[in-house]
Amino acid sequence: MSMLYDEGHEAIANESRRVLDARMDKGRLLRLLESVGEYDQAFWNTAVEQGWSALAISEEHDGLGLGLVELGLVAQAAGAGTAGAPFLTSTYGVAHAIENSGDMSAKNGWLPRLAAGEVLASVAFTEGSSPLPTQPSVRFADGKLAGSKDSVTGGLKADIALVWASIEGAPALVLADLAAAKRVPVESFDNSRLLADIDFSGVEATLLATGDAAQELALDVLARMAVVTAHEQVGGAEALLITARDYALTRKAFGQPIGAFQSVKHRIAEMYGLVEIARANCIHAAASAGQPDFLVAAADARLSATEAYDTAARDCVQVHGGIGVTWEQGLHLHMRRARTLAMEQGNMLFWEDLLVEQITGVAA
Amino acid sequence: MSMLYDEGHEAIANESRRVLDARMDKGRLLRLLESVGEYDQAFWNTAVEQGWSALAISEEHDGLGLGLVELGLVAQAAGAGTAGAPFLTSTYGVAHAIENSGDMSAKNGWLPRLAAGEVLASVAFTEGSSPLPTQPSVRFADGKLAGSKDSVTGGLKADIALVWASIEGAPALVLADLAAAKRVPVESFDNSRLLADIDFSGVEATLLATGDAAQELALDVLARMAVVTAHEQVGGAEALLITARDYALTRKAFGQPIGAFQSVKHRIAEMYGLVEIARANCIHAAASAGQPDFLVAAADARLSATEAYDTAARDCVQVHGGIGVTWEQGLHLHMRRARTLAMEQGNMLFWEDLLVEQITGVAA
Amino acid sequence: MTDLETYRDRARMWLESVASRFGREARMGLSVEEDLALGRQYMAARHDAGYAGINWPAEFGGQGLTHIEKVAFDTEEMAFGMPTGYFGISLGMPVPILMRYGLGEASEHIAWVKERVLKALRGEEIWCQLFSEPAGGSDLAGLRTRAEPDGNGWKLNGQKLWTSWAQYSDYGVIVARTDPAAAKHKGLTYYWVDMKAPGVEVRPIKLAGGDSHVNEVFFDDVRLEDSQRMSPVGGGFGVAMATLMIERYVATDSGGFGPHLDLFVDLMRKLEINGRPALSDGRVRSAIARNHAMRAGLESITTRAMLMMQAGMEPGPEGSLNKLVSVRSRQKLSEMAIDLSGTGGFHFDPNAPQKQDWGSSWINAPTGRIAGGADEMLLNTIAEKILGLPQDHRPDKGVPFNQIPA
Amino acid sequence: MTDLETYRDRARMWLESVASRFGREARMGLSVEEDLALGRQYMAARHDAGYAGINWPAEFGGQGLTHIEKVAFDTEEMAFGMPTGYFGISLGMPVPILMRYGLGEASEHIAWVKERVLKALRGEEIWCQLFSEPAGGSDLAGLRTRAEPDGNGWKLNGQKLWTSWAQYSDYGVIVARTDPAAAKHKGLTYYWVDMKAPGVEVRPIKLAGGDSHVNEVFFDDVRLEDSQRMSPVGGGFGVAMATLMIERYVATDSGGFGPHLDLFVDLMRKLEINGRPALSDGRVRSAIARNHAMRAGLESITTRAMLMMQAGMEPGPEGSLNKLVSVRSRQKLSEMAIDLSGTGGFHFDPNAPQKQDWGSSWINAPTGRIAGGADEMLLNTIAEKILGLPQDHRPDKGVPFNQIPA
Repeated sequence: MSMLYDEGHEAIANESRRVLDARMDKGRLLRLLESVGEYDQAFWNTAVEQGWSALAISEEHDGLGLGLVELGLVAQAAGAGTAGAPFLTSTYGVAHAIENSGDMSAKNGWLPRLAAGEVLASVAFTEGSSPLPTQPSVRFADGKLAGSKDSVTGGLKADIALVWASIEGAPALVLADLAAAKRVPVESFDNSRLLADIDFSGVEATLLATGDAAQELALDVLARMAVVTAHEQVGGAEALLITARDYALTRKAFGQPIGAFQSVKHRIAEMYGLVEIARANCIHAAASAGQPDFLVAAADARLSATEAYDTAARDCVQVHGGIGVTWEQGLHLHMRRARTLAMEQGNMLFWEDLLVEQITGVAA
Repeated sequence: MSMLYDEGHEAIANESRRVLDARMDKGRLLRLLESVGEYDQAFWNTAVEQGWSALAISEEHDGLGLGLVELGLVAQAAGAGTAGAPFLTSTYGVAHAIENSGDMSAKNGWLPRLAAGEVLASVAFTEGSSPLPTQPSVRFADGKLAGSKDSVTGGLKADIALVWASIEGAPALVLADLAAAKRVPVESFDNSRLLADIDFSGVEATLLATGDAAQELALDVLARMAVVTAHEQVGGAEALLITARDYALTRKAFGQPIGAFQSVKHRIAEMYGLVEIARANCIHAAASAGQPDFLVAAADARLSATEAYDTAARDCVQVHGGIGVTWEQGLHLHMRRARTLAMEQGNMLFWEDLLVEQITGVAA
Repeated sequence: MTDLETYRDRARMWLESVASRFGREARMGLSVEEDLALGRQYMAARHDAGYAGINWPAEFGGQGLTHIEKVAFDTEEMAFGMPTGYFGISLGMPVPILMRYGLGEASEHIAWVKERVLKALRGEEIWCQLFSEPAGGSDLAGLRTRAEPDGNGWKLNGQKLWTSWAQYSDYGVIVARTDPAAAKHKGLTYYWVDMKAPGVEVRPIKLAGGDSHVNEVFFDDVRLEDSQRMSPVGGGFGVAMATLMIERYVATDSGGFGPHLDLFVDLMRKLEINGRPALSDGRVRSAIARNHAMRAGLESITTRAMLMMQAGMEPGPEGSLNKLVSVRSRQKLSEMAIDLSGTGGFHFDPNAPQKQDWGSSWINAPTGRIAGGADEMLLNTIAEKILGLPQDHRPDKGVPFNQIPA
Repeated sequence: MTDLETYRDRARMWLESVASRFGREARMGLSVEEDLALGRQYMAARHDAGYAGINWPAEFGGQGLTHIEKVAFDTEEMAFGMPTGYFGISLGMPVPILMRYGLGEASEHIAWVKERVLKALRGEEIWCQLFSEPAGGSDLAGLRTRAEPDGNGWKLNGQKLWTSWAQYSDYGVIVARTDPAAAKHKGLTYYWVDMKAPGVEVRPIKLAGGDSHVNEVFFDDVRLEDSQRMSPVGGGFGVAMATLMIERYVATDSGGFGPHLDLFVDLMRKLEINGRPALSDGRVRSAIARNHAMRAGLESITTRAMLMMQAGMEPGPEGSLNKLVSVRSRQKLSEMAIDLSGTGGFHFDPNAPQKQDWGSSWINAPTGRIAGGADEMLLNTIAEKILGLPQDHRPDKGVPFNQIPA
């Protein structure tokens, strides 16, 4: 489905950009890279204060009753400042799963607290290289989980996790209380993502869906989170495009601004093309949520936004030359975030295969 | 194996380039594109007169007893002028198969006549998209063949064909006399290749090898032809590189030679890189014939030379702008030949898979 | 159902009703001349049916509707392969420019213009656009064709190149240099010219794919009345730019004017790679997925541009990405389709339509990457006009044209 | 077995004999300072064993052999991960330049130079190369550091940037501007400078990957004797170019100074893609095959260059392709290795060696694409020096330096 942003959307976009411009601090983000177990608390406080945690939760559960389009705009602003780590996307994914499960007590118990930002949630689907393994090794029985998931985003501080598990061989979506989970921090190139290897053995959990229903809901959650991430990637890519453009206008070499050299000029023009194509796919995907072609639209957005952010990270640094690879200048914040977002919600091969299966019916 | 060209090699390279520069005629090649069933007789006469048809055939069979390195140099000169169509490569492939079969009468009967250029030979291995199908549909029994091969290069005028067939389920390499074969011309974008759909039903043939021996010999023949083709591709790519460079130096736009614009300048520099990498792989592969790593070296040459020629064809036309797409200017001769050579001896996916199987032991 | 959807449906119904007479099948095997004759009949039928000049004023024989209906009809029509190619440029740029700059004051002249417009709409007359020149390439303002004062009119001498359909054209619009001593952008004037006038010679140019729709056009002392002048003397570059700007909103094609991605998928369904179905090969899946994502993005850009126009807003500049991105990718996708077809990939029909046939799409792709703005020019435009990056070094800037070294 | 092969074998045997003391394992977990100390020990041992200054004259403590033996030893040594990094630039450019341009006439000065060279060979002293500046970037001749006449010597003021290992250096070679009124290439002079002299301040710069081997260096009224001058006054650019030319024949790496392709294959053996072995996926096979073909080509170029040198011929210019092509591909291959590793791909150790670890290879790849000639500069060099294409527009050419707008 195609749509144009209305004044309400523009307001959300401008306000979130304004607030984050005012509150984000490169120095703080650089420090976070070097400490394992810390995340950008200041961003999350802002997200809660601004109601971003409640944005896509239904009004009956104390949310704002908005959707993927609006959350996407916030994610885009967050992506521009390499903010958002790591709960903006995962909280939405978990809330969406709970809203769409039949479990009233889970809804009433968790949604208001997720909306209020009192509870931090993460999503534990991936095992190894599979974002959604057909036979999850984590097992659920008698209200308890067994097994573990590695490098779970947000896992170090999350209170609850939406876990992709198996119940007597069938897939299951369960909601786990992480209070009793054993977690080992993972040192990564983007430490504020709070990655953790989580051992769920003996952890209590609630069953949200099983079998085909679980499969369908899990795929919907993954695709929706991929669309939020794609908006984040577009925000990051656009920020890099502007940074590269501005640098090319001011930096001089051989007696003229480097932007006058076609190698620089065309590189930046190509970046623009990737950003606009990805942006158009993101808007279309966000507006298509819940419709039959949503998975295809999500895959289009995911593929083009990842290509845009990765290319912009490579090329913006290249345009900057030496200064672009210094720690203080901080372009590597985008380089690192681009890599993180390319991996979270599944790598490109997974999405290429999913897209082709959707449009041809042929599995990989 | 690595090697340097000696004076003898330089002499072959210069002489073949000199003779072809003098005798090739763009107008003739353009006319050939528009007539089905004709080929560049003038080139073949030159090839025979210069002894190129005898180059790689052993001296005991009236050849010059040289090898792939020398033939490669001739192929490179032919490629530069989009000459060589289509028997330079196939005659070598067939002769090599006969030389390496145990069949004395075939050797004595065919090799001297192939060396003398009295007999035209083509290679009929491919079926559909597979350059060397595991179960060839063409069957050999009681000295006769059954079945057909499509789009056989040189098939319209060849006197004999080396055919990849099966004998009681096992692969077989047979030599067929095409006098009695039914041939239907194929209209292609490069008509001087003399493509034909050949119906072998009832055609008499001699068995050269069966089973693993046939498999091994056929793969060796295919790899050797791929290395000759790679030299042809490097010759073509290098000619396009020089043409683009010269045009960029003389053609002016906005008051300066277009070669002063980095988009043009860097495009041509990238072409140079592709050509030199492919050339180095070709020399290494030609010198490695008969050695354990030959298949890997042939695949390296095949992949890099195809990339070089395809890219050079695209980019040289692009550098020329409007004039580059006219019929008379003739750059499309290279565009068409690049496509033909990318397909003959098997497409890139086949060679990527073959290379990876060789170095990892894992089949596709 | 919105009015637009109703309009679109009615259009499709009419197109289906005439498809058997004018559509793809009816055109199979026709010579260019026969196909052009059929095209003229189709244009007349289209005008009678009320689908010609959709967004043109009624007084000129148009329908007085908006650009939205026009794009909607064009999109539907594209699917039928109607013989409209010969009239695309004529009705796309020269005739609209004639309506805008060619009227003048004299009423009999206005009547004459209206007659031209009507005949062009009905395919009875064709107009061409005489801009590019041998020395010019991407540099329009570098043109050398001269118009010198000649009594109360002008005398035209010079040569144009890459003029599409000139061999079938009755009239053309042309930019000529009237002041060689002025800076190159300043010394140009814009005229219309009678292609049948004495001194006009048209020579078709054969292209790499084998067809000859473009031409060289020579002008030898061709007489122009001053009433044929469509710009102030020395003000021709502006009108030329206006002509080219019109191209911007012409219906785009995310397939780069080559085959639809579905045709690639259909082809792959039939093929094998090393004994396995092509569609299950990661390289093929990657090509399909990446092209799908790219094309979907371009289509969303176009759809949103239309929604903005419906809402009375100016669409964003990202519309200018379409040709650059789509044609470039079409070239490589066509190569892949041919290569993976194996023995079948060698088959070639020089007259096959580019939008159905991979061989034809491949051989004509370079023309697509050059005609109507080469890739490099489009990248420059994006960089300079949209992103505000500096122009390339331009030694010719502000220099009198006759002092720029050739 | 040829002499070269014998030499190579003996070298490998020696390297194996000391690997446990100095090699990759021995270095694990060492701080930079500890690693540097170990490196100094290794350099001394290497000199004692007769593998230092292999192609340098014996009178300077070298072995008096040819470039062939040097490259052979370097290639063997590379496999052991010895702590030589700190001395690479020192022995690569500044010290050879000192031998070539720094001798002068005075015998006591010659003795002093020989002492410096010997100490550098044994790792007791380190030299750095002070070329790049904040304003400079790829434009060496745009440097602003000034050397003004000061009695019988010079007074140095200004700032250098990206100076590798300056924080550990005893001496450096430097280019400074002595005539701001001359054209930018003409007003430069070349000196050596004592890095411990008063007025020299070194500030390490932390890079994206977290390490700090490059520095800012500030010069505040630093005194230079005229005997420290290594070029004619105003003739510094030529010596600077000679310094950079030396880099050309430094041992190349078809892996772009990242992990060997075998490590990528080993990783893929362990991974699955959508339930199937990664090695059987067409996309993975394509990446392996294309990188193999590219690297094999670069290696054949290098091997043939060595054969030519053995045969006393000048190798072709294609050697200059190596860094451009290999580092660029390494960047994307590293991204792919990380992404396909799934949950394992997030693990990151900022101190892991670039040639073994994909994360480290990826994060440092951009530095590789910029240091020692950015991609764009290398493409210009190929286009201009090898293919004879025109230089870019250079508004600064021939203009007095102090009249070029900053």
